[in-house]
Amino acid sequence: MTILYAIFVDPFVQMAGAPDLLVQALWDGLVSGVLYALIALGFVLIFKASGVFNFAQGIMVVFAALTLVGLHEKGVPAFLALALTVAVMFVLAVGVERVVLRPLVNQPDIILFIATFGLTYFLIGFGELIFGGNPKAMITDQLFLPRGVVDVPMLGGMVSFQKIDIAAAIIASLMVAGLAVFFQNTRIGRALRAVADSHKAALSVGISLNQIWVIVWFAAGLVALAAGIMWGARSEVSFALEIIALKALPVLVLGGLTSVPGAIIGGLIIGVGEKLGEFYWGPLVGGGIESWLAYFIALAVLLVRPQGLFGEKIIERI
Amino acid sequence: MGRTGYRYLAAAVAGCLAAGAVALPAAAAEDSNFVPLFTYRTGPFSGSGIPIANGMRDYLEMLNQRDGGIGGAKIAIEECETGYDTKKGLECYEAVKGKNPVMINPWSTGITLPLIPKAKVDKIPVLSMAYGLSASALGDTFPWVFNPPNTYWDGLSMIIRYIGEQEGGLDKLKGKKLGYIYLDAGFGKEPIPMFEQFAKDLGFELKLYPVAATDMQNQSSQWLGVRRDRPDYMVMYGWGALNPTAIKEAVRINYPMAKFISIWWPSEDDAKSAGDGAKGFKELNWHGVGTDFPVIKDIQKLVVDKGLSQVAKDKVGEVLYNRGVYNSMLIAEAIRNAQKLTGKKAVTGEDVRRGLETIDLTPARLKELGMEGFTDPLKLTCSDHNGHGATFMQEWNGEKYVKVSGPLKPMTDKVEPLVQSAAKDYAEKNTGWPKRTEVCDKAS
Amino acid sequence: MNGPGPNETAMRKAEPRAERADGAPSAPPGRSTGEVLLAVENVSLRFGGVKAISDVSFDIRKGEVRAIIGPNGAGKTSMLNVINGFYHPQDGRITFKGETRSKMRPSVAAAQGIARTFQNVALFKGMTTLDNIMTGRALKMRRGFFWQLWRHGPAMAEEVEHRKFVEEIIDFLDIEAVRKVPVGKLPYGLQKRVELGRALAMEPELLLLDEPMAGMNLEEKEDMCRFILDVNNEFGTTVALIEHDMGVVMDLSDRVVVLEYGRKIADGTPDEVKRDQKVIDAYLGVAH
Amino acid sequence: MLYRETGQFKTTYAADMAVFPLRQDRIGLAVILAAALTLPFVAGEYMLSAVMIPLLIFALATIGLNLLVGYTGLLSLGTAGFMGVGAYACYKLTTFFPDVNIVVWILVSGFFSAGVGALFGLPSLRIKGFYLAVATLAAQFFLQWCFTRIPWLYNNNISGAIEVPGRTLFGEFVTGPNASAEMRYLVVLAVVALLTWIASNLVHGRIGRSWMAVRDMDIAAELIGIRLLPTKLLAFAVSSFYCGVAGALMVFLWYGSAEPEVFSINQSFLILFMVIIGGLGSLIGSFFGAALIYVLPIALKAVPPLFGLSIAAATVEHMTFMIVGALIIGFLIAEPHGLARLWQTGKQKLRTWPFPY
Repeated sequence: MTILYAIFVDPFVQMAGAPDLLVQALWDGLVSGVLYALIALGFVLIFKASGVFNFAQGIMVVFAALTLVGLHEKGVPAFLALALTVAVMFVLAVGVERVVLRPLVNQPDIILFIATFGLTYFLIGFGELIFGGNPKAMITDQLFLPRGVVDVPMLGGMVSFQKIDIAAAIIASLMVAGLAVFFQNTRIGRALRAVADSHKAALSVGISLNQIWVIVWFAAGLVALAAGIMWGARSEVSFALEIIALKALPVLVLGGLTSVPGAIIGGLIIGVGEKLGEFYWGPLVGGGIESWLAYFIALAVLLVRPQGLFGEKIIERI
Repeated sequence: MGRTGYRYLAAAVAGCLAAGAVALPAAAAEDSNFVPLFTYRTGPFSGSGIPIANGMRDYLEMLNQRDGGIGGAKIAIEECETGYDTKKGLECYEAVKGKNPVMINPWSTGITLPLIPKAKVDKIPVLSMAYGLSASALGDTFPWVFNPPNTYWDGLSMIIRYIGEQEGGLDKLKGKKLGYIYLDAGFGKEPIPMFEQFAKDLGFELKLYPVAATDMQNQSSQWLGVRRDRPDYMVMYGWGALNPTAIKEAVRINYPMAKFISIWWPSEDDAKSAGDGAKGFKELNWHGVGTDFPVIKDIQKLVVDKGLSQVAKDKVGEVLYNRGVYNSMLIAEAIRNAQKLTGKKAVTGEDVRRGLETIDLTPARLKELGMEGFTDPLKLTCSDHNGHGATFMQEWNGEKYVKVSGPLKPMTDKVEPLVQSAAKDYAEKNTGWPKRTEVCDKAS
Repeated sequence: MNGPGPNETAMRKAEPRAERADGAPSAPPGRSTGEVLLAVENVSLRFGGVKAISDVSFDIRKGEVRAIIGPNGAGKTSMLNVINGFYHPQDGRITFKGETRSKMRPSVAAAQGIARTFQNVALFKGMTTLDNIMTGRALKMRRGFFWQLWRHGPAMAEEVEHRKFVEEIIDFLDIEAVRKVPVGKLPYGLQKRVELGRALAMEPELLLLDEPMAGMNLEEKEDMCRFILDVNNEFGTTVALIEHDMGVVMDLSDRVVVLEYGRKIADGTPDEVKRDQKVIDAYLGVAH
Repeated sequence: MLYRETGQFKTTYAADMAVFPLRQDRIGLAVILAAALTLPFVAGEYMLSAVMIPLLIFALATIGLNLLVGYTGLLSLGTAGFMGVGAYACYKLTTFFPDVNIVVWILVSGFFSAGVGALFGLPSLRIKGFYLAVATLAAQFFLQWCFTRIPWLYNNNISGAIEVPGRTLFGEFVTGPNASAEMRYLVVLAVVALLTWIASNLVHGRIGRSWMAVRDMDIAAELIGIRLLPTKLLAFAVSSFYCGVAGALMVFLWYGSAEPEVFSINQSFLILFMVIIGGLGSLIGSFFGAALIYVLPIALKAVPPLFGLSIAAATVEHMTFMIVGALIIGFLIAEPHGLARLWQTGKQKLRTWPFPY
């Protein structure tokens, strides 16, 4: 009986007992959810426009942040380094399209998925060769990202909001809103959605596939840069950051691989679900459950809706 | 995909026979001792791997430059990149095994464990300095494995002793609450049984916060637990990206830095990246930090300034760099003893094992090595492969680590029984674990 | 015909049939009075608001060629899917060989002896023609998992026995030449034949053909008509046929049911249906 | 000229259905098996225990995953987790019954991971395609969490890792420190050859066809009478059996001791890439894939010392990463269907050699 009590009742008693900790947990959950969503967005962008699951998105986050910090270390002033990094991501997008995507244009998606794995290996080696393997600190001050914390006395306790997290939430939501608008009502946005549905149809109406893919990979590069800055600020810029991208997988699957709002809502659900789960239920089983909890949440949802929350319904017609 | 074609071993075996059948060149001809260095300058843990690798290589290079090697025999240094991955580590071991190395420094618990049983068979001693299997401190059961100067159990006993001193006596710990955040792997879990034993004996409450390897940079929920439980002291056993992230999160929830104590692995970068909130963060250490030691000056003069090192100038003298130097000093000392014991210039793994067992760093010897004040004396014997030396607590003051405590002796009364039982348990579990047959040399 | 494989003689090429005046082979009269094999009673099928089939009843007698016709979107393929157990009708009953079926999965329908070809060919692209047809034998093969591991003993004997039966089907359909060719590489007409072969490999009692001649030229159509009639006469398999080519429908089928917007508007012999005013309106459109 | 099938006619169906219809193929196979058997006496210990044993073990795991991804079209990212189950099961079995021969336990441990694999394969009926990867990812992370969290699994060793005891086969040491590389290699070779042959039998029989039917069009398969869930679960079970045995081989005959970190998500990704680059739905492709992804980096590392260049170990590592990445993309562009298809086209060319077509 006590086990049932410990699982179903005690956590909620704890929540009521220390509401400020609950709010803090929710806030932490939201912030990591936003950051997961930001990385997941990179995956969705490329999947939506080219049907390719870009395994290299994780390493692109690291590569973008590393380029920014590496350039700054070599003496380039912060904002110039930022501009140069954006340019580097554009060159990367063009390079990827030319070398990887163009020769594999109408191959099945699983083959392109493997090509992005080759790209990951290449970027790991190239990134470490140029910028060296040692971790670097993210240049938050030079980018005028806020430092310090806002402590808000609330509900009898104290909830602290890191300024950098607030900034991360704002920037991420701006990016998401921008992308959503971009997809819905700009000409290129519509072209992107056309390409996503079928390459041949898009080609037949004169949409240049290569141009679209460069735009999409560039946009994904920008999202990767933003995610790299935010995650780098929270810990450090190093190749260990690439593991974080794995956290985007359940978000992607929960939200549906092809929907931008899905990536956001999925990110928030996973972020909050993970934090609350680990904080309240973790100690019961010795903690550390954060690593697999996200996947079980996503799995539970999938069993109810096999195509994720926002994915198109899979219709099998014979 | 028709059904023609092959379904068996077929050409893959032949195909890679050609690619892999590459004869590896033998070691240099004239008298030299081959010292392979297992390094991880790439991969997620390179932050800690690079300074250690530089420290180890530079000290040995300095010996080659200054004294023409050790006892007249040059040191053949060869780095093998493991990227802290057990697969690559074992591959490196197989690659260097043929070139009769004097000893192996695996520099990862994952790689050390499989090598422990192999050491006796291949007759190559394993030196896992302050990491690896704590039970291997017992020379009688592990004649071929050495883990000076401390085990993780010694480390914990010294941290508890230090906390006792801060509180004015170990009995004052009754009723207090201690938190333990650690990498959820063998390395992090090893001290837990002893920690729980201390909690029972001294009457304090112990709270555990495991961090999975995939979540090292995502510790907000663990630190929220710290904020909920409000432990009086936080002890950390972290590695790689875990350390900097933990320090940052502690600053975030403005946990009192003076109460945050770690085992000996965090480096200056880990604390620096958390900004000035990290002031007061403490960690154990057993060797000096900074460059004003004769041995470090020699390295700067003979190696770094001559451009023979991959280290950045300002990084010389950092915690992990000096740790690499200390590790290489042990290697050189073991080779020198082996040369003295056997009279030979080029020595084998067997000789160096005896050299390691006769290491006796007296204050006078340390002075000769240019390490006066750099570290405390250390003596290894046939049954004690660890030395259980004293360490001290150093504190991060915003720019560098400063020594803030006198020598802390490990509580050998608590550690020794644990080592004995762990060694007995290991020998039982691995049926047919060989008894010690190696001869014991008296210290020369 | 669901006993052991048919004997050699039955599989000989069918001799030319008594020709009808206009040259198309004709079905022997009087066959539509046999006992009912399949009865569909006031079946309705809805997808959300859309009524795909509403209150349709008809039967298929043993041994006859039953055609189901109607303009596009009339619910013909949905009806086949209901018979196949792929869709589950909201109301109405289906009795097959006398027993009424409860909610059922397609694999159970197949076990009862209902085989199917598809409007747009549903072959296994990753396999050769031979493998595709051998897959049709899946239900008949009994050798357990562990025999399959060993393969050389009884499992191989079973493979050879079923291979013999499949070879007869391959002869029957004249596709010996493309036996080892991956199905994806075959032209459209041949793919349709392989699909028919796969359905026949299941030795079905009721064969559902969904527009078997769509996209075929005249010569291929005649071949397919011959195959359908041979299957019906030689094996006595009951055939349910969806087809748009009125010439084929009128010549091949014993009885025809006409659907429009999911409702049955006519049911009877080809001649009756041809003269039914409602059918003409449905096809030629009515100015009202 | 040397690779012609003229004059080789099949008189019985059994002969026609043989896996190796051409005599040259059979001779080629015999030559390769002979080479594999004489390798221990020719090659040095490094070649055996650092190149050949890992290659065969990875090939076995790749075949296992190929049965699932290549033949049944079910994407799985839980391979390392299932390998872990095999390794820990074998460890527990040999601790409870130490006198039973170790090779028996290595094969028996496959059944445990087959059970776990089938369990995590259950969602495969409702979820399809990339979404199914989540169910297996959940398995991967959950199993890895169990390996660290349940001390019973590693006999409460202080080090938290499996330490492999010495076991013998025909009087010779096969596992543990004093097992010679030759013995270990021969045991691995025997197990891998046996399981490859069984996989080939499975794939050419009725079960292989029903898997491929489910892969190509599961609706049509169901309408033919193939029950989807049992077929998919069987695919998961057999695939996990192979991964379990590969896991047990890896820990007992290659590593010698293993931390849970060994069965991490990176290992799953590595094996998935071996399957796809080797060639989906081809057993020979699994060997090629394992060779390219595992052996190539080692071979590349051995190149600089050959030419006497002394490049820093780290730079060599970086270069290896870049070259392997570029090669993978290059291979995919050359032949999207993987190395197996390259091998078949090669044979095709051999058949019409020296004429162009």
